Amino acid sequence: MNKPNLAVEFAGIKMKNPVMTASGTCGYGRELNRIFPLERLGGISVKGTTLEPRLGNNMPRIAETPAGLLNCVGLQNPGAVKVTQKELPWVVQHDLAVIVNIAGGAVEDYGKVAAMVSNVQGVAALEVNISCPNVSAGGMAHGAKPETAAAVVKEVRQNTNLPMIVKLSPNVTNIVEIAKAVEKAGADAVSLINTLLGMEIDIESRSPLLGNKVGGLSGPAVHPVAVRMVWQVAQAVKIPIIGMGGIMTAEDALQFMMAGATAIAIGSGTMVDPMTPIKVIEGLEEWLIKEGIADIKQIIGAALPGKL
Amino acid sequence: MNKPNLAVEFAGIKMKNPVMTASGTCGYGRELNRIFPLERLGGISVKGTTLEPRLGNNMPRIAETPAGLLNCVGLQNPGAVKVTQKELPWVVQHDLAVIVNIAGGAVEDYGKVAAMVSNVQGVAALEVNISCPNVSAGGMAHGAKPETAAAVVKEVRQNTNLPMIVKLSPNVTNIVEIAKAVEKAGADAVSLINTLLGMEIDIESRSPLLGNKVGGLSGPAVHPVAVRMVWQVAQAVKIPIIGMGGIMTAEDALQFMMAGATAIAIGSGTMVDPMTPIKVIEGLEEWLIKEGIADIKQIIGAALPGKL
Amino acid sequence: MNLENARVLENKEVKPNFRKLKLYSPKVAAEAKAGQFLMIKPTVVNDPFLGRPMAIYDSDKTLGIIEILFMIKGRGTKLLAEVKVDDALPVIAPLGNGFKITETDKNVVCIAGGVGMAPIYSLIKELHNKDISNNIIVGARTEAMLLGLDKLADLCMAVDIYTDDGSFGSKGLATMGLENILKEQKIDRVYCCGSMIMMKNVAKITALYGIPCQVSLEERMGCGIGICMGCVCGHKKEDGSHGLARVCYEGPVFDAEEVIWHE
Amino acid sequence: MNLENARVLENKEVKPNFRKLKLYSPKVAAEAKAGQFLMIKPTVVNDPFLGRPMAIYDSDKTLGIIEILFMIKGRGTKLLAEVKVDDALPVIAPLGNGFKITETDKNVVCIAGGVGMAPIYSLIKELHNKDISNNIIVGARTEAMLLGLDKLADLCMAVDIYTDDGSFGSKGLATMGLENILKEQKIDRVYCCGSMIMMKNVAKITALYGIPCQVSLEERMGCGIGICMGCVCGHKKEDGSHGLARVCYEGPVFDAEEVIWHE
Ligand SMILES: Cc1cc2nc3c(=O)[nH]c(=O)nc-3n(C[C@H](O)[C@H](O)[C@H](O)COP(=O)(O)OP(=O)(O)OC[C@H]3O[C@@H](n4cnc5c(N)ncnc54)[C@H](O)[C@@H]3O)c2cc1C
Ligand SMILES: Cc1cc2nc3c(=O)[nH]c(=O)nc-3n(C[C@H](O)[C@H](O)[C@H](O)COP(=O)(O)OP(=O)(O)OC[C@H]3O[C@@H](n4cnc5c(N)ncnc54)[C@H](O)[C@@H]3O)c2cc1C
Ligand SMILES: Cc1cc2nc3c(=O)[nH]c(=O)nc-3n(C[C@H](O)[C@H](O)[C@H](O)COP(=O)(O)O)c2cc1C
Ligand SMILES: Cc1cc2nc3c(=O)[nH]c(=O)nc-3n(C[C@H](O)[C@H](O)[C@H](O)COP(=O)(O)O)c2cc1C
Ligand code: FES
Ligand code: FES
Repeated sequence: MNKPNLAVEFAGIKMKNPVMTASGTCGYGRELNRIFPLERLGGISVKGTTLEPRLGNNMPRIAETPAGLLNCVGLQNPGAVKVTQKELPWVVQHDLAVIVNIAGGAVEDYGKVAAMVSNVQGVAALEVNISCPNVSAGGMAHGAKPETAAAVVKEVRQNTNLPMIVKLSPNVTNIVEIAKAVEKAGADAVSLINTLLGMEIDIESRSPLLGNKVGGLSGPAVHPVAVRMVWQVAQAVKIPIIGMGGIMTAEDALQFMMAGATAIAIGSGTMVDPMTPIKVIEGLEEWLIKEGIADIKQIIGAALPGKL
Repeated sequence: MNKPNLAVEFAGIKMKNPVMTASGTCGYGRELNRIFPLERLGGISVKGTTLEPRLGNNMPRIAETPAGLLNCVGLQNPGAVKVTQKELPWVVQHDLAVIVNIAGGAVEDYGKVAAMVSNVQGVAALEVNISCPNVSAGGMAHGAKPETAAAVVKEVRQNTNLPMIVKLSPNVTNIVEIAKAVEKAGADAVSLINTLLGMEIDIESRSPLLGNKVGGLSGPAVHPVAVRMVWQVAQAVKIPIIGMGGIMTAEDALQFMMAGATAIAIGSGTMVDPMTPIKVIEGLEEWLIKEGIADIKQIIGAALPGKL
Repeated sequence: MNLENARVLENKEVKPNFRKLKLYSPKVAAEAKAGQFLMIKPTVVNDPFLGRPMAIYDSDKTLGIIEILFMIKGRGTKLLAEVKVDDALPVIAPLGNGFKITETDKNVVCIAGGVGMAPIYSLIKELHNKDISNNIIVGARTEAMLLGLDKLADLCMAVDIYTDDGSFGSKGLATMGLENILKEQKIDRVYCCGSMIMMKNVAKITALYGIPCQVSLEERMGCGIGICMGCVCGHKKEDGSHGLARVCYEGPVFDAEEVIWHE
Repeated sequence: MNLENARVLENKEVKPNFRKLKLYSPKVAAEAKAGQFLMIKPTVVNDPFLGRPMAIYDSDKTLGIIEILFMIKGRGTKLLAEVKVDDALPVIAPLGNGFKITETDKNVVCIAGGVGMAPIYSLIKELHNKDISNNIIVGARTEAMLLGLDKLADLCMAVDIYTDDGSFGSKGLATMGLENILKEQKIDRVYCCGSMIMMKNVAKITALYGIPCQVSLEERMGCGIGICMGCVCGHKKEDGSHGLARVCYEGPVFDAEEVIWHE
C-alpha cells in the first residue's frame, strides 16, 4: 500500500499530520527542536501568552499523580511584546502550523494580545484559553459559563482575522453548552480539554503540595473524560475539534479522532517522553497501513452515533 | 504508645474507624465477608437501591483506563422490596455502620425508597445518590444543579428520620454551590465524589466500548479531583464529609481527611484488591503511631486554610 | 481464595502469540478445581489497573505450582508476556465455580476451542484421574492456534482435532466432531470452553440430543470476586424467570441450558 | 541527549536507605559531564508517571556504564530500589548543564552534603583527571548518611568529614570546614551540592570571601528537558534584573551569585 495521507485541513489551518504539541508543554519549540526536527509535527501550540510578562506561581509547580500530573505553572511567559518579537519569529520559520495560545485576566487583554499576535507573519491560528480566572467576575474561569466564554470569543474575533480556536475547560457541568456558545460567538474551531482542577496534599507538611494549592490535572488519567467530551461536543457543533488529554500512543489519539476530532494535541506525554508526538505520528501511519485506510480523514468521527 | 483511636462519629453515625466501602463496589457485603470479617470496616455503603428492580446496562460494563476504570453497571439491583427484605437484614447483623445508598429517576421514587429502607432496624444512614439522570427533567443528573439536587434532598428528608448523607456528582462547574444547596435542604452529611463521566472507544470496532457508551470513571486517576473537591466543600459547609475517589493506600485516605473528610470510602481499590480497606485501616493506625497522634480526629481538616 | 504475589517460575512461548506461565503458588495449587480461574496482574504497580481473568490451566499440589496458558491480545497480556522468572505477580485465586463432575458419569465429551483449552485441560486431567471415559475434541482456526496437544499427549489421551482451514486434523468445526460422537455413543455429559459462538452451538446440539452440557463463559471483568456486577450474563433461574448471573461468581461454568445466549 | 531503556547491571545497597544503580548506557556514558543528571523511571509502564531526576554519580565511557546514587525517599525511589538486574529502565540523559571547570584553576574546594555527593563525586573525578588541586569536604547529618567515601578512597583523595552529631569526622557543619580552608588557603573556586540551606550558607561565605562558587540546585521536575516551566528558581540576570531560570535547562548548576535564595 502507498503511504497513507495523514494531512488534515480545518478552519483554514493546514497540517501535514494531525499531531500537535499542546500549549504549555513545548515552550516555543526551541527545546524540542534539539530532540527532533520541529517540522515533523503537524502543529505546535506555544505557551500561553498574556499581555504583560508573568512570573507564574510559586514552587512546587508540579505534583505527580496516578497516571498524570498536576501543574500550577500559572502562565509564566515573557508577555505579548517579547513573544511577538523574539519567540514567534523563530518558530514560524519552521514548516508546521504555529498556533499561538493566548490568555488573559480581563476580557480586553485577550483582544489586545490577539491583535498583537495577528501582526506576526506566519502564525497559523490563535488558540484562546478561556480557563483563566476572569478577573472582573470574581475569579471564576471565563470558560465556566456560556456567556462569559462568548464574551472573550467576541472580543478576540474583533481583533483578529486569523482562524480562532477556542480552548475549552473541562471543569463544567455541560461542555456542550459552552461549545455551542463559543461557536455562535465566532469560534472557527474548539480544542479540548484543558486541565481538570485537582489537588494533592502533602501528608508530611499537612498542607496542599503545590505552591498555588490547586493545580491542573493532565495526562492519561484524564483521557476517558476528554474523549467523552470530544464525543459529546462533536455531535453538537459544526466547527472542527482538536482533541487532547492523556495521549501517549497512536491508539489514544485514534480514540479522539473517532470521537470526532480532526486533529489532536499531546501535552503531558511529551513531558514524560519527548519523542511521544513522533511515536504517535508513526503509529498513526502504521495503523492506517494495517487497516488499509488511505486517508486519515476517513476515520474522523467514526465512533459518532449514526456512523456505524 | 497506646493504640490510637480510630473511631469517628458524625451526623449521628458511629464508626469504629473512618473506612467504608463505597456503594456499588461491595454489593451487600456478602462476598467481602468471605474474604475478611465485615466488622473490620467502619462502614459499608451498599449497592444503590431503586424502587423497582433494575437489570442495569448492557455488557460490556467495565473498561479499564489509565489508573482507573469506567463502569456502566447502571444500578443493577433487585429493587427496594427485596433489598429491605433479603439483603439489609443480613448486613445489619454485623457490627458496622450500614449505609443504604438510594437512587431513582423520579424525585418521588427517592422518597418511597427512603421510607421503605428507614423501616429496617439497624440501618445507620441513607446515602442519597443524586448523580442519576432526572427523568422528569430530560435526563440531566439531579445533582447537576443546586435546585434539582435540593429537591431530591427535601423529598428524602420528608420520608426518613435516619441521618441523610447526600452523594455529590463531580460533573459540575461548582461543587461548592451544590454542597451548600443540599446542606440547606436538610442533608446531614455529604459524600463525594461519585464517578466522572468518561468514555473509552474501541478502535477495532470504531465505537464506544461500553454497552452504555459513556460510563463513570473511578480509581486513582480521579484522586486529585476528589481531594480538591473535598477541600473546597469543607470550607463552605458545616456538615461532615465522607471523602472518596481513588483511595488505594492509607496515605491516599489521609489526604482526604486532611482536606476535611471525617470518614472515607473505598470503591475501585477494593475491586482490584479486596484487602485494600483492611490495608488502609492498618496503614492509618501505623501512621498515627508513627506520628504520635492519639486520635485520628485530630487530623481532620489539617490542610484547610487557617489550620497551618 | 488467596491474595498473593506469585513468583514466576517459567514464561514460555508455546506457539507464536501464545505463552504459558508457571507460577509458584502452593495455596492456590492446593485449592484449585478444574474450571476455576484467577485474576492476575503483570506488574505490582497500578498500570495496568485491573487484573486479567485467566483460567487455571494446570496445577500441581505437590510442587505448589499452577500454570496459565494465554493469548497475547492487548496491553495486559503483552506485558504478561514480558514478565521474567522471579517476578512476583499479584494473583487472586482460585475464583469462581469450576466444572461440576458427576462421579457416576461413564462417558463424556470435552470440547476446547483455541485458548479454551486452558480450563478444559485441567478438567480432562481430573476426569482422567477419576477414570471417566472422555472423548476430547479440540478445535482451532488454524494449526498455529492448536494448544495443549503436548500435555494431552503426556496424558496419553487421544484427541479429535478440527481446524477451520484444515491445516491440521479434520477440516471443519469442532461441533461436527461432537455430532459424530453423539450419533455413535452414549454420552452422559458434554463440557465446553471456546468462543461464544462455539459454545452456543454446542449448547444447541446437546439440547437437541437431551444431553447435559456445561460451558465456561467469558466476560470483561472488574473485580473477579462478585462485588461489582461488571460481568453479568443472561441467566434463566430455576423458576424459569430470566435474570442475570455474574460470570465471576455464579460462573464461569454454567449449565448450558441456564445461559441466555446473545443473538 | 538520549532516550533509551538502560539495562540494570547492579542494584546495591551502599548504606541503609541508600542505593547505587549501575546502568548500561554507552551513549550516555560517552556524553555525560560532571553535574549533569538524568530522568529515570523505575518501570516501563505509566506508574509512576514522571521520571525522577538523579545526578550522574559516575560514568565509564570505556565500559559504557553510568551510575546513580540515591536515597529511598518516596514511592518512586522505593520502586527504584527494587529493580532487578537486566530490567530495562527508561532514561533521558544526560540533561542540564554540569559544573563549569576552569582549566587554569589551581586550587578548589568541593563540598558535598548527604546525597549531594552524587554530582560532586563525578566533579571530583574530573578535577582529579585535570590535576586541579582539590579540598574535599563531606557533610552529613550522621555517619549513616555519609556517602561515597569508598569511591573517594579509591581515588586516593583525602576528605574532610563533618557530621551534625559527631558520629564520624568532626562534629559540626561542612561550612565550618569551608571557612577553615578559606582562611588558610588561596582558593580559586568552590563547588557545592547539598541541602538548600547548606548551599545558601556556602554561597554566603564564598560571597564574603569574594570567591566564585557553583551550586547544583534541586527542584521538583515535570519534564527535565526545559519544556514545562515546572522547575524554576529565582535568578538574577546579567543586567541585574530578577527573573526565573529552569533548574533542568539553565541549571542544575548555577553560579551561586545568580541564585535568589528563599528566606
Ligand atoms: C473466566 C475467564 C477465563 C479466561 N481464561 C483465559 C485463558 O485461560 N487464556 C487466555 O488467553 N484468555 C483467557 N481469558 C480471556 C482473557 O482474560 C483476556 O484475553 C485478557 O483479559 C485480555 O487482556 P489484555 O490486557 O491483553 O487486553 P485488553 O483489551 O488490553 O484488556 C483491557 C480490559 O479488557 C478485558 N478484556 C479484554 N478482552 C477480554 C476477554 N476476551 N475476556 C475477558 N476480559 C477481556 C481485560 O481483562 C482488561 O480489563 C479468560 C477470560 C475469562 C473471563
Ligand atoms: C537535578 C537533580 C538531581 C538529583 N540527584 C539526586 C541524586 O543523585 N540522588 C538522590 O537521591 N536524589 C537526587 N535528587 C532528588 C530526587 O530526584 C528525589 O529524591 C526523588 O525524585 C524522589 O522521588 P520519590 O518518588 O522517591 O519521591 P516522591 O515524593 O514519591 O516523588 C513524587 C514527585 O516529587 C518529586 N520529588 C520529590 N522529592 C523531590 C526532590 N527532593 N527533588 C526533586 N524532585 C522531588 C519526584 O521526582 C516525583 O515527581 C535530585 C533532584 C534533582 C532536581
Ligand atoms: C505544565 C503544563 C502547562 C500548561 N500550560 C498551558 C497553557 O499555557 N495554556 C493552555 O491552554 N493549556 C496549558 N496546559 C494544558 C495542556 O495544553 C493540555 O490541554 C492538557 O495538559 C491536557 O493534555 P495532556 O493530557 O496531553 O497533557 C498546560 C499543561 C501542562 C501539563
Ligand atoms: C462498579 C461501580 C459501581 C458503582 N455503583 C454505585 C452506586 O450504585 N451508587 C453510588 O452512589 N455510587 C456508585 N459507584 C461510585 C462509587 O461508590 C465511588 O463513588 C466512586 O467509584 C469513586 O470511588 P473509587 O475511586 O474509590 O472507586 C460505583 C462505582 C463503581 C466502580
Ligand atoms: S467482575 Fe465484578 S462481579 Fe464479576
Ligand atoms: S522540569 Fe520541565 S522545565 Fe524543568
